[in-house]
Amino acid sequence: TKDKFQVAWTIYVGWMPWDYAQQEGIVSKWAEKYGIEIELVQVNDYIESINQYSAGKFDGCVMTNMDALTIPAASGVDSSALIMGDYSNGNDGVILKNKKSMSEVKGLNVNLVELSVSHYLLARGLESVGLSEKDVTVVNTSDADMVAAYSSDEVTAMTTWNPQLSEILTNNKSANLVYDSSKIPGEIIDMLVVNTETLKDNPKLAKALTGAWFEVMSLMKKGDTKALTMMAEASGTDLAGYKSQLDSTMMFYDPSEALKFAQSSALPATMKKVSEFSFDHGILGEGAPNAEFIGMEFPNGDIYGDKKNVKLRFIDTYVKMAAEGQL
Amino acid sequence: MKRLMNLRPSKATAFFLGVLPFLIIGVFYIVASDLRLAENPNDKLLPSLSSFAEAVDRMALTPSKRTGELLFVNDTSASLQRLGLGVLISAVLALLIGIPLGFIPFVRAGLSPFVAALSMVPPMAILPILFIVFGMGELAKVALIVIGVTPLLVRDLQQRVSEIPAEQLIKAQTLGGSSWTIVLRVVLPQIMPRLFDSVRITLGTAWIFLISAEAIAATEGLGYRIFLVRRYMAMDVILPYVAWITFLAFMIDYLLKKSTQKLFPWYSGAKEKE
Amino acid sequence: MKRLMNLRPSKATAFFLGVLPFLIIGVFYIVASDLRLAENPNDKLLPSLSSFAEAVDRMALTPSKRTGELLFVNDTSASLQRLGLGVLISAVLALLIGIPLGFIPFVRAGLSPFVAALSMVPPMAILPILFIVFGMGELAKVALIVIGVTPLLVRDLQQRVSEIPAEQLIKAQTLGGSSWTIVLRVVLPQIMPRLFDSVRITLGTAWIFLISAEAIAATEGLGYRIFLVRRYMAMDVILPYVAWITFLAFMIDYLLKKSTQKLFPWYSGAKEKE
Amino acid sequence: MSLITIKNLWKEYGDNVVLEKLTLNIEKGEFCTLVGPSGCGKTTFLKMLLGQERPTRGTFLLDGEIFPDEPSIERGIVFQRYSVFENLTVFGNVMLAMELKESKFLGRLFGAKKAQAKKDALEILEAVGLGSSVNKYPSELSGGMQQRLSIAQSLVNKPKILLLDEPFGALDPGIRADMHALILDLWKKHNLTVVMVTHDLHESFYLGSRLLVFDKVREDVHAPNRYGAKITYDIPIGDGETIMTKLHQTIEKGEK
Amino acid sequence: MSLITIKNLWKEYGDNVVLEKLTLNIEKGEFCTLVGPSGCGKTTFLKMLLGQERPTRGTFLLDGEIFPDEPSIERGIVFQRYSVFENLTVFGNVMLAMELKESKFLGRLFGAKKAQAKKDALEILEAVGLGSSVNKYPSELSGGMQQRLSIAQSLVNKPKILLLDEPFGALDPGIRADMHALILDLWKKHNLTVVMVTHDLHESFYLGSRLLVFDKVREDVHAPNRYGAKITYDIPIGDGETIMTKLHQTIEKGEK
Ligand SMILES: Nc1ncnc2c1ncn2[C@@H]1O[C@H](COP(=O)(O)OP(=O)(O)OP(=O)(O)O)[C@@H](O)[C@H]1O
Ligand SMILES: Nc1ncnc2c1ncn2[C@@H]1O[C@H](COP(=O)(O)OP(=O)(O)OP(=O)(O)O)[C@@H](O)[C@H]1O
Ligand SMILES: [Mg+2]
Ligand SMILES: [Mg+2]
Repeated sequence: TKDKFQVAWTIYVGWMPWDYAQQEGIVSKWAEKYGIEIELVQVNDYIESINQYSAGKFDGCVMTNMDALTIPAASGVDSSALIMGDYSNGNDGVILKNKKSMSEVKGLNVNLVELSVSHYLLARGLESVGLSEKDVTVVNTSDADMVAAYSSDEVTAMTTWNPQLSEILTNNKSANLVYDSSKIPGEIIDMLVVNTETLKDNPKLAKALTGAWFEVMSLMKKGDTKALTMMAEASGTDLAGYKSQLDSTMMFYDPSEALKFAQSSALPATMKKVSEFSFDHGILGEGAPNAEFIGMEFPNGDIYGDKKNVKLRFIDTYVKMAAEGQL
Repeated sequence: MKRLMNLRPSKATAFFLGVLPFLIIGVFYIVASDLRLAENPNDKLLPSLSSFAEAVDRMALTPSKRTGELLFVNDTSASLQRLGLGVLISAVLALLIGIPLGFIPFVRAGLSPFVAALSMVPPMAILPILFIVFGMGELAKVALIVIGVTPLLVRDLQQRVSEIPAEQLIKAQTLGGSSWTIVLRVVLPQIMPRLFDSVRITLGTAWIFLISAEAIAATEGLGYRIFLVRRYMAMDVILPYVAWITFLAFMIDYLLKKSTQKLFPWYSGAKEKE
Repeated sequence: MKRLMNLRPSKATAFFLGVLPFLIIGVFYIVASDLRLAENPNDKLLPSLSSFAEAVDRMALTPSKRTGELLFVNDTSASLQRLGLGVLISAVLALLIGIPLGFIPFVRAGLSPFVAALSMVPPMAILPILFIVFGMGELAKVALIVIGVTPLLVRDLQQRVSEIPAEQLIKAQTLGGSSWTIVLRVVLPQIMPRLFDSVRITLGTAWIFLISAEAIAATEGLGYRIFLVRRYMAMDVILPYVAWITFLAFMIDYLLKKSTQKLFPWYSGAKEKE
Repeated sequence: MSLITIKNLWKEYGDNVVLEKLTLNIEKGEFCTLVGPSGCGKTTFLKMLLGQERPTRGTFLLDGEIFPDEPSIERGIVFQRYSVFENLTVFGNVMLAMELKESKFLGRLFGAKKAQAKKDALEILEAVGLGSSVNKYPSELSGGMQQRLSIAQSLVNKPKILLLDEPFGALDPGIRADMHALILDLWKKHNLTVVMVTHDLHESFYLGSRLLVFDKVREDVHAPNRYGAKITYDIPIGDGETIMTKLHQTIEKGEK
Repeated sequence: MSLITIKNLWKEYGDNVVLEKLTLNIEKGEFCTLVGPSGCGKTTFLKMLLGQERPTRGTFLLDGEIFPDEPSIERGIVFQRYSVFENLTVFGNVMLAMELKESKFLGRLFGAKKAQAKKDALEILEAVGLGSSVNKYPSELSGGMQQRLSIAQSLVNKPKILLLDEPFGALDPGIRADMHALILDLWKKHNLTVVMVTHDLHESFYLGSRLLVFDKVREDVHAPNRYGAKITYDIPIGDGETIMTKLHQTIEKGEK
């Protein structure tokens, strides 16, 4: 077994606590407690961080539920969702320019990061008004350029996440939010994923990470201004900006909330939808014959899909320990 | 024994030696890929050769379910059009700016520092402004290439124009040429093959900008596909695409070289340069 | 009236003309910015000059609350270190590969096609592999620069080495030189200033790769900062950063030119080339 | 009136006095050869005749008028190198001369004018002995042939004065002799006025009808640029003398 | 035994026969000058002497041994151009010669060896008249001075044979005369064996102790490469004749 671990994180409202935990020595404090070393590595390119995790460069990585299924799991890397820290509750949204309802999206070009949660959100939004993806044209657009892209005349519809989303909405009178993730609560989940094998060999890693995470959570719950300011600054905005992003994020400040979410029956249902969406878009891997090709295991032991090919496991072991104060 | 510098390989040896590094890389790849796949058969980083074959079959030979077109052909033609258009516009601009810049002292005084400064601006960093000015469509992608490549070409052409021997320009004047006819009959024809050379040199940069532009906003194109499938780490698609881009770049370079020789038989520069 | 091509501006006129385009752009910017801000005071695309002042004050003159350091100074030194290291490694590699490639027929036969092919591979497209090989740390950023720049330098140096007049190499042999001592005493010293020239030419490319690398994995650096604030379209930070990058590129170019003249007084190439 | 009138002419570059107080007239039909040590200002003098440089002070007239201050069609030039356009064939080079002269907008001729120009071009090429190389590019020509072409190019526009700056300096001795014969022949046939700079005393005697020797008469070792060159000899070379005598004299002096 | 022994030597490039059935011996201390029309193979012959090219057939011996087939220290060379290293000063150029000869690993000398080399370098530079320019770079030298430097560089290593390929072809006549004096002086003083290619018949007579004329004797108009050049004249030039006589003869022939 090893005692040095690397976990990748990316700048995003729900993952900024990791930066604070690293900067303030909370991570190393917890790591020390368990006699290991943990380094949190900041990677700017979100996809690159997951790719590197899938290729084995990192022991853990932050990602959404959908990407966890389509990248590491589809690459055959058995992964465990250690902490589901929050779900998007308005952090992702569909914007139309000068149009007010979701159904008006029909026939438009929609700029979004293709095959990402934005794509999924759009699909759910279209579904909600009886349309399908065939009724729009998706234009792959890099997330960093969304704000600038919106000002261009060609762009009439867009799906993106925060901070770009609120940036666009506050600065453009023409922008109307017609659908957002608060309509599909709990379907876009931000989580920390750890390699299952590493986890099995090193439960200490999971304990330290979970401990550190919920220590920061308790600070945030108290509204610790210093902590929040640091997170704001690291994500390139100010306190007010960061707080408004938090408003549309359903953070699980208490381990018990996180535990409840992990054990809820909504989770398997969500993952089924995500799996089907992914299969429809050919991102479950080329060998995938159907949406059940990749097996997913849930905290209650249920398995969705192929039992012999379980590659994504949602676990509650360590969150439960946190809730029970055993860390 | 002769000095190493004086030893020349025979044609056969040269061929063998030339192929060798490619073979080594190939073998190296296969071994590395096998090792990774033995550990995790679903590993996507270094796919096996058969996965490549499948990916190529899927992308190049099977019509897409969504549009009924061959993705690979679509991507290639979209990218080549953008590249071609971008480079063409850059070349024309470079002629229009570079010749006066090298030829007319007043223009040089006015624009030379500005062009020099402009050529240092990293275009990627001012994308938002470019989007506003050029929109998000095809124009923007072509514009990014133009903005990235033109300053390089202009500076090279300016240099080349000012390298035309003063004797020739004086001679042309004694033959009755005006500034305009001298540009038309002396400077332009002499600079054309140099432009081809410059284009060949900057083509690598043009590709970088093309791929970046397609990564920003697109629905097809080689760069688009690479960035899209990166979302599920489909190296079985990415690597053949990279090989294909490399091959295309090679071919374009070769064609430009050949056309320079064909179009400008008097110009030996093209030959010397390779 | 003289022909346009024969008219030369006086020094004062030349200076004025040289400054003019910058002024025009400046005025143009202020007008455009005012128009946009009049319409929407929150517009972020073209901030007013006072917003620049604030941003510069915030980034360059006020210590960060998070780390207590001056962001701007940190970013600059991080980027320059990466750039410097990347270019330095590339230059050394280019010498180590380019000289044998141009000088030893056997090496040329073996590596020339391979290097040519390699120089056509767009590094951005194989990022996942590069990051696996080089990790995600400082090494990776430097490596991206090295991978992007070295093939260009190698090809240029190879060309330059093979341009050394055969007479000189024969002469050196008649003086008793071996392949090795000829490289050491004839080829290397003659190629050094050319290397400086090549580095100057490829510096633009090096910046592009640096900024790309920093956008992918970094926690500080000029490219990182631009990437970070781009999501908010904070042009009040981006534009001063771009101006600063342009200025730095200009200065590095100037310094390299001057050092070439200083270090290689016998080499007139540096002068002719500008 | 003389073709070229020069009185009290000075040429300085900043502090560097190149030519000092030159006074001479050149008549129509003369073949002036200019010799002198390196750096004494021969090329500078030619540049002034060409209009590329202006004298600092003094009278400088062409046909009684002030010299046009940039190169113009009255004054043809042949340089030592780079004198032909390498992107054009031999024929194209000569055509270019006429096209630049006559077509002010496109620099190209069409129709009847083109046909006429074509005839003239082939004629002059025949005259300089390039009749059989019309379709070759300069890079396929020897140095001597290139200089022939350059001469043809200048002559086809019938300049008042033909200026030559060491036109044969880069040629081999054998070829040089051919060129001498050619230029003398053309000079006589077309009644040209020629000013030619050369390094070769043989050549200057053999070709010229008048020899001008430039030299610095005063020299200040501490400030070598303080004084300029003057014309130290201005020798008319009669046709009566045989070439051999001239040559022997020259060699005797040179060999001493 | 002769220094150089050549018997029945042929040189062909593919189908192109350049030299045909050459037979000659060159003795130590001779000053052979080579003349002949352009393209007849003079440079090719020199290249074989240098080891840059090998004969296709025939005996080709140096001191009775087969010629080393690449350039080596026994044979010094001076080319028409690019003969000095422009990144080194005059002094550095001569030092380089000795350093390349004696230091096999670093190509540099240190300590006592260096001091000795320095002395030798200054001595030879004095001998070729560059004593006052030791710290200049080649670009600051005139063409003649560069050729002096190149000669000094070759001589300092005391080669058995000194090869010269039109070494003075690019120089002005005045400077050329100086160089002639210099090379004759060095030849006598150091008892050199010299083989020199030239285009200039004057030069070849004036300098050489033996004149070799290369020429194609048979010519096939349809296949100009079918036959190679041979030695058509091999004239020993005695010292008895005065230079002037030789010169007059030459000129008379040339002018005819
Ligand atoms: N543009 C210039 N600016 C300053 N000085 C110049 C310029 N052109 C020539 N000179 C100086 O004028 C002097 C004469 O130069 P010029 O070229 O006329 O000599 P030359 O007689 O033609 O010499 P050569 O025989 O070597 O060709 C030289 O001292 C030269 O340095
Ligand atoms: N490497 C080569 N390959 C093929 N042919 C060659 C090569 N080198 C020389 N030749 C041919 O050999 C012949 C003799 O060339 P060489 O250079 O020896 O002539 P030269 O007598 O030195 O002429 P010049 O007086 O012009 O210098 C020419 O016909 C030339 O084309
Ligand atoms: Mg001159
Ligand atoms: Mg020769």
